[in-house]
Amino acid sequence: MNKVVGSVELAIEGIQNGMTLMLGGFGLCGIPENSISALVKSGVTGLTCISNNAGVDDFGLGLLLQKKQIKKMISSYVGENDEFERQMLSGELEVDLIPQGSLAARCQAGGAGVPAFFTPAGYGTEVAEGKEVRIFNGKPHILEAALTADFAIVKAWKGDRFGNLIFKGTARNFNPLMAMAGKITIAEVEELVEPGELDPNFIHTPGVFVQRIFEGKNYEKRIEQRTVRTKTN
Amino acid sequence: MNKVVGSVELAIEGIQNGMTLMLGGFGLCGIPENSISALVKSGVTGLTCISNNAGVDDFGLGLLLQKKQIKKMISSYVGENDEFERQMLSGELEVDLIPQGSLAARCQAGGAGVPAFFTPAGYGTEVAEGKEVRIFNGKPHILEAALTADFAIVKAWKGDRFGNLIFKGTARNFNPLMAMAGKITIAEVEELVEPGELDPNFIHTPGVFVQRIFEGKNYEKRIEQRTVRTKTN
Amino acid sequence: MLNKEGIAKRIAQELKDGWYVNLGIGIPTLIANYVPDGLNVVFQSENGILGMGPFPFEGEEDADLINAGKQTITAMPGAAIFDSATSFAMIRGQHIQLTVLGAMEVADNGDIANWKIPGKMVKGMGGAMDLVASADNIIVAMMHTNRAGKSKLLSKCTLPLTGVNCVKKIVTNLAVLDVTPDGFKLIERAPGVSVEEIQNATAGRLIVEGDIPEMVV
Amino acid sequence: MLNKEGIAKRIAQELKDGWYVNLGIGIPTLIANYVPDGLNVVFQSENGILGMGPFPFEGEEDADLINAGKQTITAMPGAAIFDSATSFAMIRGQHIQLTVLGAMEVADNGDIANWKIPGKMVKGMGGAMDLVASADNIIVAMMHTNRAGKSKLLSKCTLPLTGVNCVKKIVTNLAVLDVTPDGFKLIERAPGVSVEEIQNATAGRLIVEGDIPEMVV
Repeated sequence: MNKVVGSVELAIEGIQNGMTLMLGGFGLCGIPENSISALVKSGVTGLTCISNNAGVDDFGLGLLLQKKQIKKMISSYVGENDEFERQMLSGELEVDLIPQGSLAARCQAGGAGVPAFFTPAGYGTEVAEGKEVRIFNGKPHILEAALTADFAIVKAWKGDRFGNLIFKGTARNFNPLMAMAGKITIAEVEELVEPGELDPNFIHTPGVFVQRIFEGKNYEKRIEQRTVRTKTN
Repeated sequence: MNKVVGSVELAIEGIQNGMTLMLGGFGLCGIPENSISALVKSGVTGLTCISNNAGVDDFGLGLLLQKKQIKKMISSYVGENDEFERQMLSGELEVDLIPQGSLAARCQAGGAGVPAFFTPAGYGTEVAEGKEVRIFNGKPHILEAALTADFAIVKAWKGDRFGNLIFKGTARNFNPLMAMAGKITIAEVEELVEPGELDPNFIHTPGVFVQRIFEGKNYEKRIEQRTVRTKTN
Repeated sequence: MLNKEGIAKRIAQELKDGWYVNLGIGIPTLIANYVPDGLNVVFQSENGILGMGPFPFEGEEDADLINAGKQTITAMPGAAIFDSATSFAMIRGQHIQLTVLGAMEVADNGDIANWKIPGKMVKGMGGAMDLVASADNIIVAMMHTNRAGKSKLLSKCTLPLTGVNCVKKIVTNLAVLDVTPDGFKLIERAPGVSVEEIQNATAGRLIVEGDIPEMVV
Repeated sequence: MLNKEGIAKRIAQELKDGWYVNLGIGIPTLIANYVPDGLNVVFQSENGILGMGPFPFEGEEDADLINAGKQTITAMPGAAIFDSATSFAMIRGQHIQLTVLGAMEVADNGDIANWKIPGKMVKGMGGAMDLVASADNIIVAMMHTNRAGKSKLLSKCTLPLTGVNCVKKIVTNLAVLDVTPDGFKLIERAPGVSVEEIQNATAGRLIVEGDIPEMVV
């Protein structure tokens, strides 16, 4: 059992024009930087990207947007990105906006073999248009469908050769859910370790969900909103 | 924020005749031993217990069955318990058998505010009787409803005053799911620690799901099937 | 009249010991600065943390520790970190006692609109639709009128909705109002603001019963 | 004819490198003892572990480390432990490449009955219904006939079903059979067992095409 691939190029092998990808991360936190760069270089196009956000102009998924490699974004929030805005308003880019909790639950459901579930989120709004409504305990809910992807690409803190992953801080976010929902799941990690080095009790993503793993290089881990306080004496 | 209660008697305060309880554990592994003993002493009766198993004759939920405190069991597997069998065959005890994965998912859904979801498990069997069937991707699924409980009682390895819990080994099982689904969730732990002692990255059950916590005493942690191998030279 | 800090201070008075609270971006974020002494409140950020602490000291920022506004934060002792599905399980499952968020419009039946202006760039609803559809206790923090001077408390929202029949209380620069089956019920006036000023600034049904006290902030 | 160990050995030949496998109680459990050398297979137990290892040495049993049969086990290096919902997410989401379980009856359309005998004490289905409804690749390990000598390979199950149209392959003491749209297709005979013996012991539709090789165990 060795899921390690020798390079990021090998990791993304098989990602073809028109495919659906899931990409972990919240804002620029916990995004698969190496894989995104390799996708840009590969020139693959017509992608549908499921990702909570769409990066910023010059980082994250913004890099794929700049090269017009993305046909459609499925996200919950896409601000802070001028090129995104331009493509969306011009109609070049399709955008499907989904409530954040529903997005998370739909990825999890996709990975868990649950094809659909009811949620109260979005009832009475345009998100509910065309969706079945049913009342449970006096409260209206809408039926949401599972999401899956040809490839899921996630970023973890540490991972082992079996694909077991652990995440650090809020860089966890959507990564474990998307890892479950990819037909093929690629994990890039800051540190690749041997099986047995990660405590079995504290694995965030069991290796069964991961098909390819590699140690990424030169993580920039850019901070989107640097907020600090000053020490007072 | 201090959820610590001073005794197991205070922990189970408010559990009344006829209530629905969830109890964590798989077989005798990871069961809330102290709370079960206190329930036996309390004499509370007419309980509906949601638990994967029903203990053995003289341990776990078997102790509550001996005293006829349970009206109904909702479980996936109830073997290895003569008194259970007697009460079930005589009609004293109602039994609702649920596929194990559906039981787990129904508890999780109950805790997560998802009132119902589709699963393939049980389609075409008596489990599907009276349930809505719908085909997704060519495969029939049945609609299963969320489960919740008046009280959920779970057993963890360590927990802090805020109710954050970690579990050890396969004693995790249903405990984190049931912790989510109790209107009031009681956690008994082998070791109670101060907030900050558990690494925030590796909390299994965030404290928000737990209302009461206490350090249990004299854990027997009985082994149901002691299987070993012998060392060969 | 209150400024943004004043609105945050007033809402902070609604906090109760032991509550888990989700604060939206903008005015709600300021509430964390005004938690009454002795009250233990745990802040959740929906990107996956319970026990969010203040901003880090300069030089101690961690790119892997942000809030839902993408700001660098710290974790308090006893914090817990989790994935987005677990985070919204807490929200949808009503384990969070209070949600405070901003709004563009609130209707007198509790409908809220805060995510989309037709014809303008749509950034998305983020977690707002999950939060308002799920929470039992939702307070809206906003200015009573928009920049054009028009009321944001309406009989019916004109913008695309974020959620229906969900807002329980509104704290504005002018007043505290409860959303009742009969409309907005005036609870308190902001310092120096008259009932008439509030009536003039409120387009939806407004209930004024008896003397309306001035709030103490 | 094969004994239980023989059935396990034969099924072990179906394993492929890198597979995640769930083994049911009884004969399936024995398969772990016969994994071909050089093959890396990870065993899942549905109570919440991937990378289940052999039984512990005497004195090293851990009450907090059991399998779904409630037996004390060990964890292999690289194991992962998780809750029951995650465990069945793996199963339902088809992340497990092979499920092997026992059966009381299998029908020639792939239906399986293995959890309930009317009039007898019902112990419950445990995880069996989730496993058979979800897995793409299900092998049944069982004796060809029951204790009364009656065939367990039927045209239609007589006992309450565990799942429908799900069994892909059956390995018995007499034969290896694939479940096809036209019925049970005989693939291999057990050592010393004739096609006639298999025909006599099979009540459902049986397809015998060409020479049927004897299995090598």
